[in-house]
Amino acid sequence: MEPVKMKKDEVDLRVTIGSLELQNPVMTASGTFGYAREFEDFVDLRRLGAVVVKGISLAPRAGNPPPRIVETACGMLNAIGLENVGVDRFISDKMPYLSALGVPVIVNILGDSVDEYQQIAERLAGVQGVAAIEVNISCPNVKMGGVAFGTDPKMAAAVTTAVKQNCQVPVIVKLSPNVTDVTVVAKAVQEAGADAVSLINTLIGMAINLGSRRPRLANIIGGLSGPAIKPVALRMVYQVAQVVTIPIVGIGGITTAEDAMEFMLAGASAVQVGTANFVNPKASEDVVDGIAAYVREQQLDSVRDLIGALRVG
Amino acid sequence: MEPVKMKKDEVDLRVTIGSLELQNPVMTASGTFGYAREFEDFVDLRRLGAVVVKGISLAPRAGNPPPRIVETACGMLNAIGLENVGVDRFISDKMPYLSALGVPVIVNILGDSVDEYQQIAERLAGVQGVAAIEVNISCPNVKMGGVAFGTDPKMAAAVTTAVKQNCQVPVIVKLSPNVTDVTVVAKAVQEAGADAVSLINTLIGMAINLGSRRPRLANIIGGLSGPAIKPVALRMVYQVAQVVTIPIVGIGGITTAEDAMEFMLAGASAVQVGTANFVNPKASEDVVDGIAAYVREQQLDSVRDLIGALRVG
Amino acid sequence: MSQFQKKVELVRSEVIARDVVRLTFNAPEIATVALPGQFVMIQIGSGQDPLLRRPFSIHQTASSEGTLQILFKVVGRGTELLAHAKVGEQLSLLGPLGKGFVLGEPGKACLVGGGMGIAPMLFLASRFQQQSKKGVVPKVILGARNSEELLPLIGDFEALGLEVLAATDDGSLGHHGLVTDVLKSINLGPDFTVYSCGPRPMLAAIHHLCLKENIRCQVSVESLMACGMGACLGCAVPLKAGGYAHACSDGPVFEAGELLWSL
Amino acid sequence: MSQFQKKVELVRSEVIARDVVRLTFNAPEIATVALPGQFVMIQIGSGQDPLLRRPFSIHQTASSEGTLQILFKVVGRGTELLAHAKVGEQLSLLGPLGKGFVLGEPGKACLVGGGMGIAPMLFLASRFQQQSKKGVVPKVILGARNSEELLPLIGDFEALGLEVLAATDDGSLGHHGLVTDVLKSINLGPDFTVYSCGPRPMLAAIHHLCLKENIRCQVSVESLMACGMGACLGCAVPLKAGGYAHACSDGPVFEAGELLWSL
Ligand SMILES: Cc1cc2nc3c(=O)[nH]c(=O)nc-3n(C[C@H](O)[C@H](O)[C@H](O)COP(=O)(O)OP(=O)(O)OC[C@H]3O[C@@H](n4cnc5c(N)ncnc54)[C@H](O)[C@@H]3O)c2cc1C
Ligand SMILES: Cc1cc2nc3c(=O)[nH]c(=O)nc-3n(C[C@H](O)[C@H](O)[C@H](O)COP(=O)(O)OP(=O)(O)OC[C@H]3O[C@@H](n4cnc5c(N)ncnc54)[C@H](O)[C@@H]3O)c2cc1C
Ligand SMILES: Cc1cc2nc3c(=O)[nH]c(=O)nc-3n(C[C@H](O)[C@H](O)[C@H](O)COP(=O)(O)O)c2cc1C
Ligand SMILES: Cc1cc2nc3c(=O)[nH]c(=O)nc-3n(C[C@H](O)[C@H](O)[C@H](O)COP(=O)(O)O)c2cc1C
Ligand code: FES
Ligand code: FES
Repeated sequence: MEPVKMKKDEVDLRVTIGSLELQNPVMTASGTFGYAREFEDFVDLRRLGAVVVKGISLAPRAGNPPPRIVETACGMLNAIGLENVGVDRFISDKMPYLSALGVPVIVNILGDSVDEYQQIAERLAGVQGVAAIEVNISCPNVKMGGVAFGTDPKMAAAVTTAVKQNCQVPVIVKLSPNVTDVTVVAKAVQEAGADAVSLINTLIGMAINLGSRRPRLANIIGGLSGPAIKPVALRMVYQVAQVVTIPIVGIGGITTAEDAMEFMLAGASAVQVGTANFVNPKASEDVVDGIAAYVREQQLDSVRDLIGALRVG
Repeated sequence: MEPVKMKKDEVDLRVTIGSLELQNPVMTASGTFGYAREFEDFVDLRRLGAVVVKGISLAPRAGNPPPRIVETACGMLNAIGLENVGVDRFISDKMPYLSALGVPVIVNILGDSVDEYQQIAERLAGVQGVAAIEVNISCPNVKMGGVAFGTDPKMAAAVTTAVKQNCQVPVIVKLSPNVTDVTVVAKAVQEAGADAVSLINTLIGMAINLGSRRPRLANIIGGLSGPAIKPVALRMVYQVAQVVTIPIVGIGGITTAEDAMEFMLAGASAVQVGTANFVNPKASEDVVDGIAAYVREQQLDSVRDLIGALRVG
Repeated sequence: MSQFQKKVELVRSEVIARDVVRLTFNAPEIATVALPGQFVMIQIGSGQDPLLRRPFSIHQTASSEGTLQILFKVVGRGTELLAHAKVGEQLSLLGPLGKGFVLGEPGKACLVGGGMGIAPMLFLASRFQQQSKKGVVPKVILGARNSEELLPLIGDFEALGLEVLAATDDGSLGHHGLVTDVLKSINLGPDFTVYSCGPRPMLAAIHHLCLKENIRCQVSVESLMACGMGACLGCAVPLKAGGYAHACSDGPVFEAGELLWSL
Repeated sequence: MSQFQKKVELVRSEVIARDVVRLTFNAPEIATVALPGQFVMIQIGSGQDPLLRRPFSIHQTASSEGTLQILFKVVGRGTELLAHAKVGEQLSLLGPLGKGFVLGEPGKACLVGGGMGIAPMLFLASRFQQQSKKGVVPKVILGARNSEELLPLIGDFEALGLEVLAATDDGSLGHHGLVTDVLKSINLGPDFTVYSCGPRPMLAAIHHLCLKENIRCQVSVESLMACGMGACLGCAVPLKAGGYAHACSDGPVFEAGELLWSL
């Protein structure tokens, strides 16, 4: 990005994700910020780098039976079951509010087959206000025996190609941490044309109620998020940064501006605030403020100076 | 195991791991309990199910430069670098004390090649007091490009076979959680002759110091342990329990008797207390007491009633 | 702006009965706009463990003083820590959250609270009482395990000029048995509305009773919650018509007939 | 049995200077057996975050009263929480841990403490003072950022009848500069031993000075610690001869010459 002149006293927080320019690197993580409107009393939404909405599927989904969430040590498990209104109602009911906000809206999409991903991308093509698509490949591929797309580099690449072909806006592929080597999947989706990768999605976990001898989630297993997973997320961002050239969006346990900037040092161009929104609904804006304060204090030319600036050795 | 008559008021906590009978299911996790002697002021060592000692290699290892540890949210990262005295000094300096304790001593072993694992197993064969061997396959295979043995089912099986051939005592293979599908490795080592599996070893993680812009560990990455990882561990134990017939030793964030019994419900026949020993050096004994109290209160015939007793559906 | 996240001061902490605590916060923004049946989410401790806020019904507000009360039972780590919060401490409150009760005519209302389900009933009762003309007040039925738990709370309703019909599990106060027995015995007319909060089995029983007698029934339900504001979709409540509502944003108060009771 | 894990009562909390706090615990078991240079590990908070105990040098003991003191600076979350611990609270202490100073002749001892490295020096000084015959006491050099931090501590040494040579970064008390300047200026004989604790650069400078003047030097070093008892191997300290020692069990006090100073 060619930085244009900044106003005096203003700090340069701009970053780019493919062709998408963001006023700052702070997004909200899919599934943790609803459709943004829920947070309008707490956050000046126009101050965010981007809003990533709850994962959208082709048809509406009811989601899993309760209990859907449980707290764990410094984290939580969720098995929402991808409840969402479906792409059509998303476009008609949710996008008008979102596109009026004036911040980039990134639509997180999910499907059970390559075909489904492709169809959602087609429906979203040209929709006013959709700035990018984030492809959630942690869902099970029902056609291929239920193995998650995100754990097989070939399937991940196939989904990427399908979405990319039907999409004018940048495509961010969201990687699963539940793999032996995240760099293999990252490289595969880069080769398949992804404009960026975001990571990490949740770690698969489980909780048990000793008293009832039952799993605490109706779905038995769920996704672990929150501060507990931050070390794993930071490691994966760092590893991926060593092997890809496309931008990385760092996610996992980010609660403060310090957390966010650690992810940038590890190689992320932008970050997403997830579970922290539940504890402090203003978390995303607080992270923007904190990064701005740091960039000012440290007299950095730009927040971009932090990207990949980790000193090793 | 055919339970023999118990003394009145005594609860039956006995479990078996292969041919090894334990007075209760509570072990200490390798690397978190030194060589047991360090804890003699705090724990009545004879009350433990078994003691698992720090990982032993063929030659002594100095370990990594500091900083080697860092605290994270409800967890810690360590990059000790497998510092240990080597198998010969372990046998001469540490085993006499350990074998005099009268509790089963399980020796955790590690190597850079199949050959090294085999040689350690040979040296330990017939050593007085060695009740079982736990094979740590999370180490990088230097001969095969540094990929950890534990992430490749074939290499994991090869190590298992090599150790098993040189070993009279039960062989427990300790699985890495840093894999796409832990059940594949579990099945592979079962087929290769493992008498039991233990899981999980640490998740790979990283921490960064924003101020210095450096990794907080000299080794850059390290192993995440503690309560933070318990949901992942519980899930993996549950998954492995669905596919193997050999006993499972559950590890990961166990701090209380409740934690331990949740792992048993998920399918573990025994458990290991790790990081919790650092916070409460009496943790392992407290877990024994807590399990005994529960078995008594709930009037269970035996603690074995808990193994795999999770109610799903 | 109708919802707030505020650091507020704990101004009073009362142990009402064993393991039952009432906290009073100086929280004027929230107290002023709160409605009966709404709730707040409170952040516990300073660290990240416990991580999530805990939801509590608004028990009472005094808009003039800007105070807000919650009433809760110690059931786990979060409530344990909260019970030990010191007067003068600052806690982060989020609220008011959710949709409250839809208030009908005071004279045609019957409030039924069981256990900690009594908490929102006091706020509801006082609003009804404020709206009531010519001393026509709602009926109130409260149930608890024993008189020790119930007695201190009954006083608060009586202070509003409301008569309380009590039921206790051990018979130590009022009817020896369930609040549903009492509800059955008082024979409400079909133009009545029952407002209820309590354990799920109690709510189910009340729902079925009301269904049979063709009485409208609003229930406040509980669910595990992460965000409290409709964002996480964690607090799913199965609907009779299929699919789920969300306790935090569609509720916690629902028309009983809309929910699926046989899980 | 020489090490204990005990829930002990905090009996006094003093703010010594800005962000510097002294806590007094009623911990007779640990206090009775503790030696100068040893430390305790304290569990912070009730949850699992922060997870690990924090290590603190034993600042002073009063075996007769069974009390034990620590002196610390607020540098992060753990020390922040500890600074706000309330008198009467029970905290879990683990100790005494590690190997302390090897005490030589009081008249041939020079104690050098910088910053929070002063903490163990008071305990060491009082032991020397107890052993000293005919009023022959060790020399004491203390350094800090300013007089505000140093003055309250100097009083404690003077109360033992010891004279303190002070150095401050800002010159507000004693020598304007480093403790090493003072050490250089007093010309110890070769049969002296320097006992030192403070920031690593200070210890390195003292080591080099002692090396040059052929004076024995014991240093107490810091390291990140998980267990404090030799079990985790986390607290590695590089040795001159290669390999690592463990600060918690081989130290925290080492002969300066055994350590690798140029990292
Ligand atoms: C809208 C709403 C209003 C509520 N109002 C009140 C109130 O006025 N007074 C009161 O005493 N309690 C109320 N609760 C329940 C209260 O939130 C829980 O008791 C509390 O969160 C438990 O926290 P803990 O950390 O002590 O328990 P934990 O240690 O987290 O859990 C202990 C037990 O409590 C259950 N529990 C935990 N969280 C919840 C939850 N959110 N809802 C229901 N059960 C839970 C757990 O399943 C477990 O069995 C309300 C819940 C909701 C959803
Ligand atoms: C044997 C020993 C004795 C000590 N005695 C004292 C004492 O008497 N008085 C005193 O004020 N401090 C002492 N320390 C240092 C003290 O333990 C740390 O300041 C404290 O653990 C910081 O905790 P925190 O949660 O506030 O900081 P954190 O938030 O954990 O970290 C803040 C900063 O402190 C550093 N730090 C954290 N832990 C340690 C540690 N174990 N050792 C050194 N630096 C650390 C971190 O790297 C970071 O820069 C001692 C340390 C050791 C190893
Ligand atoms: C309740 C909840 C719902 C989520 N839903 C989605 C989703 O629909 N699509 C998706 O890609 N990720 C989803 N996630 C994952 C988050 O976007 C994020 O990757 C993860 O929570 C890690 O970040 P955190 O630790 O900051 O929460 C969800 C997470 C939570 C907690
Ligand atoms: C400091 C430290 C050292 C460890 N060393 C070893 C080791 O030598 N061999 C091994 O198999 N596991 C080692 N582990 C892993 C533990 O045995 C255990 O698998 C892991 O910590 C998870 O359990 P926990 O969460 O209860 O600590 C080590 C863990 C820690 C924290
Ligand atoms: S608690 Fe998050 S949607 Fe209801
Ligand atoms: S702190 Fe664990 S060995 Fe020193």
